[in-house]
Amino acid sequence: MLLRLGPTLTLFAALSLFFLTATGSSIAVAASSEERAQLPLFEVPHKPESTLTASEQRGANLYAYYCAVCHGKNGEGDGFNSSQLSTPPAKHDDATFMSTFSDVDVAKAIKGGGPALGRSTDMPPWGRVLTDREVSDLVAFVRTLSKQ
Amino acid sequence: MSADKFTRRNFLAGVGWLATLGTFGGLTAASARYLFPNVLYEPPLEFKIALPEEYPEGVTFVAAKRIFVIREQNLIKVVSGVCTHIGCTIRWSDERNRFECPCHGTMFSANGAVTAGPAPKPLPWYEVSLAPDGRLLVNERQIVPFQQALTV
Amino acid sequence: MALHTRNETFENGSATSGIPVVSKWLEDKTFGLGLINISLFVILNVTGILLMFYYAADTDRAYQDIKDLQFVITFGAIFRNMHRWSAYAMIALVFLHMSRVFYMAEYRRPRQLNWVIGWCLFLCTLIASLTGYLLPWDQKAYWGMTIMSNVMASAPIIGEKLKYVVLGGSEIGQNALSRAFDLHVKVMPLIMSFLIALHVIRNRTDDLIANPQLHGDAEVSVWPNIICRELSKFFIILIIIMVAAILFGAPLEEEANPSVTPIPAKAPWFFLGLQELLSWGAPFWFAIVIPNMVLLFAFLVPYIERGQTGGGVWLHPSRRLQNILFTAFVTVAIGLIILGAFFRGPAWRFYWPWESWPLH
Amino acid sequence: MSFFQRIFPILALLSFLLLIGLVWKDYDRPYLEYQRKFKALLDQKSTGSSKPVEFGFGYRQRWSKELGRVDRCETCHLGLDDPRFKDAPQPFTTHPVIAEHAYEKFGCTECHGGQGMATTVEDAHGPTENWNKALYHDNFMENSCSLCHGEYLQAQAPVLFRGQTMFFEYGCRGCHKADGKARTVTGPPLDEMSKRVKSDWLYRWLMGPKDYWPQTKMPDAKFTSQEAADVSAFLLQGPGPKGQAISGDAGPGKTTLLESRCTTCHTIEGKGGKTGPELSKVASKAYPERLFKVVKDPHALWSDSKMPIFGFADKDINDIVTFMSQEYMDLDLNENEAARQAQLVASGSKERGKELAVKQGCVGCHSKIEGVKEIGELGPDMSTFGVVHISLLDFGDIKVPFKERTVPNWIYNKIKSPRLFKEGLKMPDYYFSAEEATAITTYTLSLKGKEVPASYTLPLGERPSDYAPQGAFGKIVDKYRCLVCHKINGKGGEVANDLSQEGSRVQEAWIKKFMKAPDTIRPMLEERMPPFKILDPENDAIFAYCRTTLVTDKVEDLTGPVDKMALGDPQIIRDGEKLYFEKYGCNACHQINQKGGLVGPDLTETGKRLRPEWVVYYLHDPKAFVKRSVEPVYALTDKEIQALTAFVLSSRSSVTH
Repeated sequence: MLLRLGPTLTLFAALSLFFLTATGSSIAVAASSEERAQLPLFEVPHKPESTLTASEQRGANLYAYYCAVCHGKNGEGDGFNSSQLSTPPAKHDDATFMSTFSDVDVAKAIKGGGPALGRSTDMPPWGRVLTDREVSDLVAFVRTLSKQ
Repeated sequence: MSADKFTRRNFLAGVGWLATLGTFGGLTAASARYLFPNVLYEPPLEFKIALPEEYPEGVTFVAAKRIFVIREQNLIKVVSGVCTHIGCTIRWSDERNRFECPCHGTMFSANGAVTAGPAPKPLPWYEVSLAPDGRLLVNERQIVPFQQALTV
Repeated sequence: MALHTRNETFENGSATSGIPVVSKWLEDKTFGLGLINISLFVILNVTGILLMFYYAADTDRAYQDIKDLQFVITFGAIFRNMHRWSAYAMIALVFLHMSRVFYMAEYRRPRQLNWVIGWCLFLCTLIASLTGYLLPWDQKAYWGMTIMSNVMASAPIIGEKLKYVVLGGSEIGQNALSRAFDLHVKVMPLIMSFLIALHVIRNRTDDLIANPQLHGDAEVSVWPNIICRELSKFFIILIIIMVAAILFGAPLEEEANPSVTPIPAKAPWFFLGLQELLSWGAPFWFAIVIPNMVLLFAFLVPYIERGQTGGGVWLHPSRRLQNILFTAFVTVAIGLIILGAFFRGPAWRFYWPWESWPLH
Repeated sequence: MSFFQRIFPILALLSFLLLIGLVWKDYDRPYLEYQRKFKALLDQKSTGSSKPVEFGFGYRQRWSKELGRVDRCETCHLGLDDPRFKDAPQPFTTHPVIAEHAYEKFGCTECHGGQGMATTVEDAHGPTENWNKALYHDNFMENSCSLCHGEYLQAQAPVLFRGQTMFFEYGCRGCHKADGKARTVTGPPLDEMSKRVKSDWLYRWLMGPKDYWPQTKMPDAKFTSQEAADVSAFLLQGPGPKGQAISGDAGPGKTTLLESRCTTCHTIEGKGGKTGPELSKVASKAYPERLFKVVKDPHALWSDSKMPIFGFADKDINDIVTFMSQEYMDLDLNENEAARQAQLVASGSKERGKELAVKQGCVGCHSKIEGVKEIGELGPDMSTFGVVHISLLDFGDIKVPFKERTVPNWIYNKIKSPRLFKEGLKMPDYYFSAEEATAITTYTLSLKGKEVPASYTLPLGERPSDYAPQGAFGKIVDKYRCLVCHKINGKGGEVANDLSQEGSRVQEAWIKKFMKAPDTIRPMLEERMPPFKILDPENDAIFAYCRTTLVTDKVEDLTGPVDKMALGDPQIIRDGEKLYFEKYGCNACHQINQKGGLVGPDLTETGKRLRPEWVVYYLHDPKAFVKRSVEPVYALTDKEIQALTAFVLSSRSSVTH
C-alpha cells in the first residue's frame, strides 16, 4: 500500500513546498481591534490638535510676545500694562468693534501704530520690527480673537 | 491532415493555434514595452531655474544647467550654452555681442546662428515658461525658434 | 519524417505488454516532466535576459535596481516573479523527474550515463538557483549566502579555501556579488544548455537501443500532433508560472545590512535540508560526509543495482527494496527542508509554525 | 490522438487569457488613480486660464546623486510646488515654503523618512515588513534639520533644541554616550551624606523625589520601600553630624533672608525661582550645621553649585539657619512616620544598598559616592540611535499594531515610561510630559551619525559660547555665580539682562552704587538681583573690566558727536518732552516718576544711570544690541534723537532724597 503512495506523496510534498515558499514566511502583525484595546500602555504620538492654521499659530506667538502686554492674552484689552495707558487699548475680542476695520486697516495699525489710523500714540508702530509676513500672520490671528 | 472541411476538432485546433500565436506575440510585445524605462537617472530635461526678476537685463549664464538666460525688458529667452561642435561650454561676449567657443573658436551670433568656426548647427533655443510657483521652467525637449520668448 | 519519444512508445502500450502492473492509473505515465523542465529552462533564460537589462551587479546599485523593477518598470515585477518562481519550480520538478525515472527503473543500462547527466543537471539547477539568490542584495540574499558560505567553510581542509575563493574574499561583498552574477548568468546557463542537449540526445539514442522495434512502424507525424503535445506541456507550466507570478510577488527584504542579523538566518529553502542537518552535529559528518555519500550512492545506483526485472513501469513489485529506500530518501530530504523552513526559530530551536518567536 | 493533443486548444486559450490578466495586473497601478484625481482637480482649478493644462501621466522621480536618494513621492504628491493646492486634500497639498528647502535638490525622504523608491502608499509611507523606515510623525519632524544645520537651532527648530538641552540638563549624557559630546555630571556630589541629611528624609526622597521638590531633575528609580531603605543605609554610612548647636536670632535671620532675595532662585511656600531647591521644608531635610556650611561657602561643598557666596558674617548665617530650622519645617510630616522611616533605614542592608546604587547607575549623575567606582555611561551608546534598526528594539509583551512598530514610537514610549517594555529595566522614570518626551525623542532621532555632502551643510543657530572670564573679574564672576542669571558674550543664563556691553551702557557711579545696593529698574520683575556683600576692590575690578572689555565701539565712537549735542539746552529738552509724550507716546511703556507704562525699564534718573552715547545709540536702533527687545523701531531723525536723549537724561527723580 505504502508503495503506491510513494510518488503521489513526493508530488504532493514538492508542490505544497513550492507554494508555501512562494507565499514567503510573513510575520506582519495587523492591528486588530482587540490589540488596539491593549494599546493605552503604548502611546502613539498624536498632533496637539489646534484650531489655528499655521499662519494664525505664528501670529499667536507674535501676539503673545508683542501685543498681549497691553491688549491682553485673548484680546480683552486687559494686559498688565493697560491700566497705565491714557487711552484703553483696542479690544480685539469685540466683534462689532473689529468689524469696523478691514484687514488692511489692522495691518496699517500694526505697522504704523495708532497715528496711522488717527488713534492714540500709545499704540507704537511695529512696521520696522515685523516683516510683512509676520504682520499678515498677526492680522490673521487677531481676526480669530473676535470670531468665537 | 484534412483541414479543408470544417469540423469541431479543426475549429478547436484553429482556436488553439490562434491563442498560441496570441500568447507568444503578447509576451514579445510585453518584453518590448519592458525595454523602455519609465524613470531616468539623468538630470531632468525639464527643470526650474530662479524667478524671472532674478535675471538682470542682458545675458546671464546658468552654470549648473549650461544655459544662457537672456532678458530684454519683459521678454525672457533661454539658449543652450553647449557648443554644437564638440560640446564645449561657450561664453557670451558683451562687447562683441556674440557667443564664443573657447575650444575651436566657433562664433555664434546673438540669435544663435553660426557666424564662424567648425560648429555644424546653430545653438538650440529652449522653450521657457512660468511654473505655478512663479519660477522659470525650462524644457530642453522643446526646441523653439529664437524669436519666441516668454513675456513676464 | 518520423519521430518517437518514450511517452509515445508507452502510449502505444508497446513496452509494457505482459508485465504485471501495479496501478492502472500510474501505468506507463511519465507526465512529460523532462520536457516541462526544458520549458522552465527556456522561460528562465528569456526572463533572465530581460532582467539583466536593468540589473547591475554592484553592491551600491543592485538593490535599487530590483526596487525599480518592482515599482516603476513596466512588467518588471512580473518578469521578476516569473523568473523566481520558475527557478523554484524547476528545482522541484527536476527532482520529481528524477524520482519518476527511479521509480520506473529507467536508469538502467543503456541509460546509466544519462542518469548521471541528469543528476549533474539537478546539481547545476541548485547552484544556479543559489547564485541567483544573492543577486537582489537584500537581507534574505545576504544572510542566506552567509549561511551557505559557512557550510562550505565547514568542509575539512579545503573548507576555508573554498569559501575564500567562492566569495572572492573573507566576507560577502562586491567580489562575491560579481562572482555570483557571472556564475548565474554565464557559466551555469552554458553548462546546463550543454548538458541538457546531451541529456536529450542520449535519451533518444538510448530509446532506440532499448526498444529496437521502434524503428519503422508506429509512426506519428510530427505536425501537428507532436508539436501540439509538447506545446501543451509547455503551456501547462507556463500557466502555472503565470498564475504564481500574478498571485505571489517574489520576496524582497530590506537592503543587505551586515550589522543586522535576521533571527534566525536561514539558507535558501532548497538548501535548508543541509542547514538542518548541519544543526545536528559535527559539520564534517552532517554537512559533508552524509550528503556526499547520498550523492555518490545516487550517482552509482545504475552500477550498483543487480536486478534486471521491472523496468519501464511504476513501482514494480520486484523492486520493492529499491523503492522503499528511495522513497525514504525523498521523504527525509523533503522532511528536513520542511522542518528547517517552518519549525525552526531563533537559535535554531524547534517551534510550531503557529508559535510566536521570542524576539530577544 | 493523445491526451495532451486533446487539451492543447484549452491550454493555449487559458495561457492567452492569463497573459491578458498579467498585463492588466501590471497596468493597474494605484498611483494612476491619484493622478486621475489630480488631473480632474487641476482642470477645475485652471478653468478660465489662458493656456491649456498639460498633465503627463506617469512616474515622477527626484534623484540626488550626492545624497544617493531616489524619491518618487511626487508621483502622487502632485501639488507640492503649486500654490493653488494650498487647501487641497492630501496627497495633493502644496508643500509649505521653508526658507530655501528646494526639494529639487533635497528630495523628500532625506527629511521626511519613508521609502522614496516605492510607488504605493503602504510601501512609501511604511512601515512595511521589509522597510521599517517609516515617515516621521510631524511631532518628530525637526530631527532631520540637524542633518544639515546642526542641533543648536534655538529659533529654527525649537523642539529639537529643547530636546538637545534636556538631554544634557537631565543628565541623560551621564549614562548615554551621544555623538562624542563631553559627559555632564548634573547631580550634586554625595560625599558625607550622613553629615548632611536626615535618614528619614533621604528615604522619602528616594521613594519619590518629586514629592519633596516638584521641579527636581532627579528621576524616580522606582525603589521599593525596602530598597529605598537599603540605598539610604548605604549612602548614610560614616559618622553623623558633630551636633554643634547653631544658636542665633530668628528675627534678624528672617530679615536677612528676605533682604537677600533668596526667592530669586529658591521657591519658598510655592513662590520664587526654579534655579535652587525648595526651601520651605529644608529644616526637615538637612542638619543645621550643614545649612550653615552651605550658606557660608557652597562652592567648597559642590564646585558646580549655582549658589553664589553672599559673604555673610557668621553671625548672620547663624541667624538665618536658626530662622530656617524654626520656620521651614515640613509641617505635614508625621513624627511617628518619620521615626518609622528612620528605623527602616537604620535596619537597611548597606551591601544590598550598594548593589542597587551601582545597578541603578547613580554615578551617572552623582560623584563622590563613598565606595562606588565612578564609571558612568552605563546605558547604551546613543551616537547613532536615530537610525537604529527596529529588530534591535524590544517591545516586550506589549502588543503594538505593526503600523506603530517604529523606532520613533519606541523611543518616545521608552522616554515617556522607561520600564514599559520589560520589568526590572534600569532607566529611572523622569515623569516627562508628552511635550518633553517628544523633544528628547526628536533629539535622539537626530543622532544619525551620518554626514551629508559638504555642499548641503549649513550650520545655523548659536553654538554654545566658551566665554570664561579670567583674573580678578573671573574670580568675582565665579564667587557670585553671575552667569547663572546674566549672559556675557553668549555664555550664561536668561534670568537677568545681558552684560556683554555693560561697560558702554552705564555710568561708573551708578554701577558701583548698584552693586552695593541693587534695586530693580524694570517695574514688573519678580527676580531681583540679590544684595551681595561686594567688597570695594571687587567693585573696582568689576567696573574696570566692564569699561575695558564689555564695551562696543559702536557706542564709544559716538562720544565725540554726543559731546557736541548740547544736551543740557532747555529748549531741546522741551522738544524732547513733546516728542516723548505726544509724538511717540513713549510713556505708554516707560515710567518716569511712577507715571507711564510698565513694559520697558523705568526712565527716572536715566541721566545718572546710562551714558548719553548709549541712549543715542539705542534710539538709533533698539534692535542693535537686544535682538528681541519689544521696543518698536521709529525712524528717528538725528534732531529727534538729540531731543529725546536730552529729555530722557534730564529726567530727575521727584522724590527728594
